[in-house]
Amino acid sequence: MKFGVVVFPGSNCDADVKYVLEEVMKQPTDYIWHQETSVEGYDCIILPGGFSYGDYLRTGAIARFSPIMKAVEEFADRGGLVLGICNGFQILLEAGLLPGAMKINDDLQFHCHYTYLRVENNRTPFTNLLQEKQVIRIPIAHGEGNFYADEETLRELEENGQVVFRYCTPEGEITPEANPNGSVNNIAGICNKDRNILGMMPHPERCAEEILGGTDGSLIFASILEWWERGGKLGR
Amino acid sequence: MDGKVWREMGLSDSEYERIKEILGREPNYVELGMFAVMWSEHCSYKNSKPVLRLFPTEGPHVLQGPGENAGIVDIGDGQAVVFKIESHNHPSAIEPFQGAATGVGGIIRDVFTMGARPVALLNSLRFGKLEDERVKYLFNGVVSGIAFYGNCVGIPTVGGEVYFSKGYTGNPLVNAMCVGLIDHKDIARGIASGVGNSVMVVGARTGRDGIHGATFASEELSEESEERRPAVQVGDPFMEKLLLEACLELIRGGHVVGMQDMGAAGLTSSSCEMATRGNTGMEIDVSLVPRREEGMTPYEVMLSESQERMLVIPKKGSEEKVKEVFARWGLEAVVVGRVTDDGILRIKDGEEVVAEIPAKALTEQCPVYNPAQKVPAYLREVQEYDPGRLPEPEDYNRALLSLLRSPNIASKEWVYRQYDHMVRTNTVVPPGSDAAVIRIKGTSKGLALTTDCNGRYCYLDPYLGGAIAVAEAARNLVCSGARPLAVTDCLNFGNPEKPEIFWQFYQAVLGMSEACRVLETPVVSGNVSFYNETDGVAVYPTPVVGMVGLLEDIRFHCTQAFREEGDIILLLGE
Amino acid sequence: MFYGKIYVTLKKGVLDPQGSTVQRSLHALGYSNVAEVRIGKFMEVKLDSSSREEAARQLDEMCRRLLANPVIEDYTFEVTEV
Amino acid sequence: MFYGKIYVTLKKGVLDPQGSTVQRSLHALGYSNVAEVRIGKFMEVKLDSSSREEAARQLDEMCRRLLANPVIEDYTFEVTEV
Ligand SMILES: Nc1ncnc2c1ncn2[C@@H]1O[C@H](COP(=O)(O)OP(=O)(O)O)[C@@H](O)[C@H]1O
Repeated sequence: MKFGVVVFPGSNCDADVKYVLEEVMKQPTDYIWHQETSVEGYDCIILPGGFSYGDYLRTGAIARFSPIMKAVEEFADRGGLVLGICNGFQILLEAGLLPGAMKINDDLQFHCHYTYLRVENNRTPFTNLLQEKQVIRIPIAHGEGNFYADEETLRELEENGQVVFRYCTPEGEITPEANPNGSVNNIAGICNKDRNILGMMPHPERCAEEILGGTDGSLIFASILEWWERGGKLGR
Repeated sequence: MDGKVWREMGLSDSEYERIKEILGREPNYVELGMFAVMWSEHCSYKNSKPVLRLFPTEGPHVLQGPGENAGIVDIGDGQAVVFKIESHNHPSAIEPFQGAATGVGGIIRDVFTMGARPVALLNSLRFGKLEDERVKYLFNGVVSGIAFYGNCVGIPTVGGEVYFSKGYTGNPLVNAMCVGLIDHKDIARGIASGVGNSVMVVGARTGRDGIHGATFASEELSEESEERRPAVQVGDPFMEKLLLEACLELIRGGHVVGMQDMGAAGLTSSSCEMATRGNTGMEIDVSLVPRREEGMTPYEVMLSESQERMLVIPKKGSEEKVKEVFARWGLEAVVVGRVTDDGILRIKDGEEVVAEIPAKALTEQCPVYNPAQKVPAYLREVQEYDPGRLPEPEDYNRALLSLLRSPNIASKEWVYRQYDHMVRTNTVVPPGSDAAVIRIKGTSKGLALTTDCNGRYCYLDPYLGGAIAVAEAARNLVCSGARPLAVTDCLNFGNPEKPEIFWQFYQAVLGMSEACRVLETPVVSGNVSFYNETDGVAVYPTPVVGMVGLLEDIRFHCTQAFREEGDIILLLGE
Repeated sequence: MFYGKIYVTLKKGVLDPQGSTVQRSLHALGYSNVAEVRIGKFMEVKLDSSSREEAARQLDEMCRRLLANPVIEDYTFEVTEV
Repeated sequence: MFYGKIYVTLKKGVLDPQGSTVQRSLHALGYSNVAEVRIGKFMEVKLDSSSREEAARQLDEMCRRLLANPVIEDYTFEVTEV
């Protein structure tokens, strides 16, 4: 399976994702410069974390106008897999590929630490190796991960099973204390209706190796490979 | 010229005489400004140089000792580690967020100008007591400024220390350290060689920021300093990230002869220091320097401390390549002059020569002082104090709880949670243990990193306190499984013109040197920050030690925490 | 040359973490009479347009496309000639 | 009840990384006629004061103490009764 990691000016988790895909998952992976106009030949596109354009103005607001984003959009329209991690998630929101918006964290602080996530939907290409309600441990690192959507959008997200991850306690309870940033309904990750686009604030690439203190992140990448090996059919 | 002018710029009458002697004439205003910044303590180390020579700086694995943008130590297999620590105390006292942020920005540039990829940041912070509202504001601002800059550039902040003590109330200390990795073949230096080579300014445009920031760092803070506010700059970490990637690409592509950060004293310091190292001269036309503001004078362009800029000497014929690489990262690169053979730094504004100074006059001919020393009167009193006479606590549980409640002992998670300490996915031991440990991808090796100093010990006995700081750093590394390699230091003291302060300084360096010698950890880079005083009262002498150690096999790293129930606990040492 | 002043505010009903934090700090500073604080952006744009109408049209477009996020933000602007 | 509108802007000559980055991206979007962008804050404060003068006095004080950073920022404000 061939992966493409988009590099925007200011991306800084690009090398981290590439390392995991190549060295841990053993998959061919390329960087795609933001000024490219095609994603031809890739099976999954990753928008990595970081601070595209310094996150000045709003996170992801400027990056979404990069030439590559049009190709990513078309690729997603055709059912191609797109994973946005942290800043990548923010870019997907700004581009309108996923609904909602990000606000500054409720306590106005940057948060870098492990969080527990409850898997809300395992019938996606990104989570098929996980159990529903399984609790996984993946770190966050962001200052603006406070997910917001208006009531109607939120209802749709919930009804369509588009909420993929929620911040929870180690026991899997959804509580305000387990919510690091103020996101509505403790939302940590969502997908589109067709489930081929996932945006998540936590960083799975940071916990895909034992030496880094956790391997739950590799379950996301392994799910993508599993889905691909099974013929890439959406498990709806 | 009126004596007021040079005195206002921070030069003494005898220094002015010496300048006249060197030039064989009166300096003009631009030249005087250039001398003033270069001969400030911050740039010239005129009060500290002879003392710093006490440090052991050599060792079998030292590839670059003090004197460059950062020190370099071999770690085998053709790789090396590059590191340095630097203070941003004065700017942070006035504008904590931007002051700390630009401090981080500066130290990152020092490391990547050597050609190294920055892989970790650390810091060492001192504030007054947290009950004070202003202290809270400073603490909060400094921590978020460090987070803002480091997180955005994408270099993990993996460790550091914070202490709160009354002595730092008006004058917080903000020291930032950066560690980078490099292959020997990629080592670049801040040198201007090759007569006729172009001189290029790259990165951000030049504005009126921080003019005379370097002299400002060499004065005590007073009410008036608040008025001098524009000396504080705003950092642009996004620009820095682009600059970092572009510079590393240039160096790896072999397009560069020399490169230097335009830090304190901006274009002036970078040009004369590069020429000095290359035994060359340089001609620069300030009218070609890209600017952010209209109507800037040659004086302002030469002294601006606008951040995120570099001076680059490209290989002959590589100018277009430099521009191309920079353009791809959305950055400007402009030829502003050339390297000459006459040892003169010649500044032109179009056709007009506005300054003409031997480069070495600015760097090597600065007067060196041997300030007087005197044992401080307080010492007798504090050393006579016998802690053994303290009454025994009535309730040990209560005593323990009140200790744990002290911000100096309590968990620092509130701080490091705001730093991205995981980006680059190398952080094996995150903040919260004795030292941070990062792996070196593609090898079995790891680096252990720490910053340490106990200012109170140094106040009580600067010699022992200095030695203890080095020893503590070494212990922290060893406990993490690493062999200590080398040291970078940031010497934070009061006004060196006061004999008592200079005595503290001398003693601390003596103690650190002794410890470095015994532990075979030479000093490869460092920084001196004097004048850390408010209203005449100095901070505790605080010689911060940054130490780097090597783990040959990262699998055998160790952490501080107890692991399993039933494990045996041993106490080592006396 | 025209000068646009743009005000970007959070939509009504969208909670404002910055605003509420500032309000709490104002209370702590003794301004207990502060009933609400909302924090938005104030942008100044200088642009060279053929007419005031053209400048206004462009500013509006910039706001819709980039300067404001319609999901959570509203914007207004004023144009003056300089 | 009074309503204060506060505009906080960067002092002249202070680098505005946000503004220049937004300007560059407006250029990339085709608005090449944009000559300058500066980004500041727009704050709305509702407060219960005895008079308009009192409200203005308090707002001014809040700006100096908390809302603006005098080292790098300037502020202006307007008060209306509501
Ligand atoms: N300013 C800081 N930045 C990053 N990490 C910090 C900072 N201050 C403290 N830490 C981390 O918190 C942990 C405990 O620090 P400290 O209480 O100073 O411990 P110790 O006295 O054992 O050095 C260390 O791992 C240290 O790296």
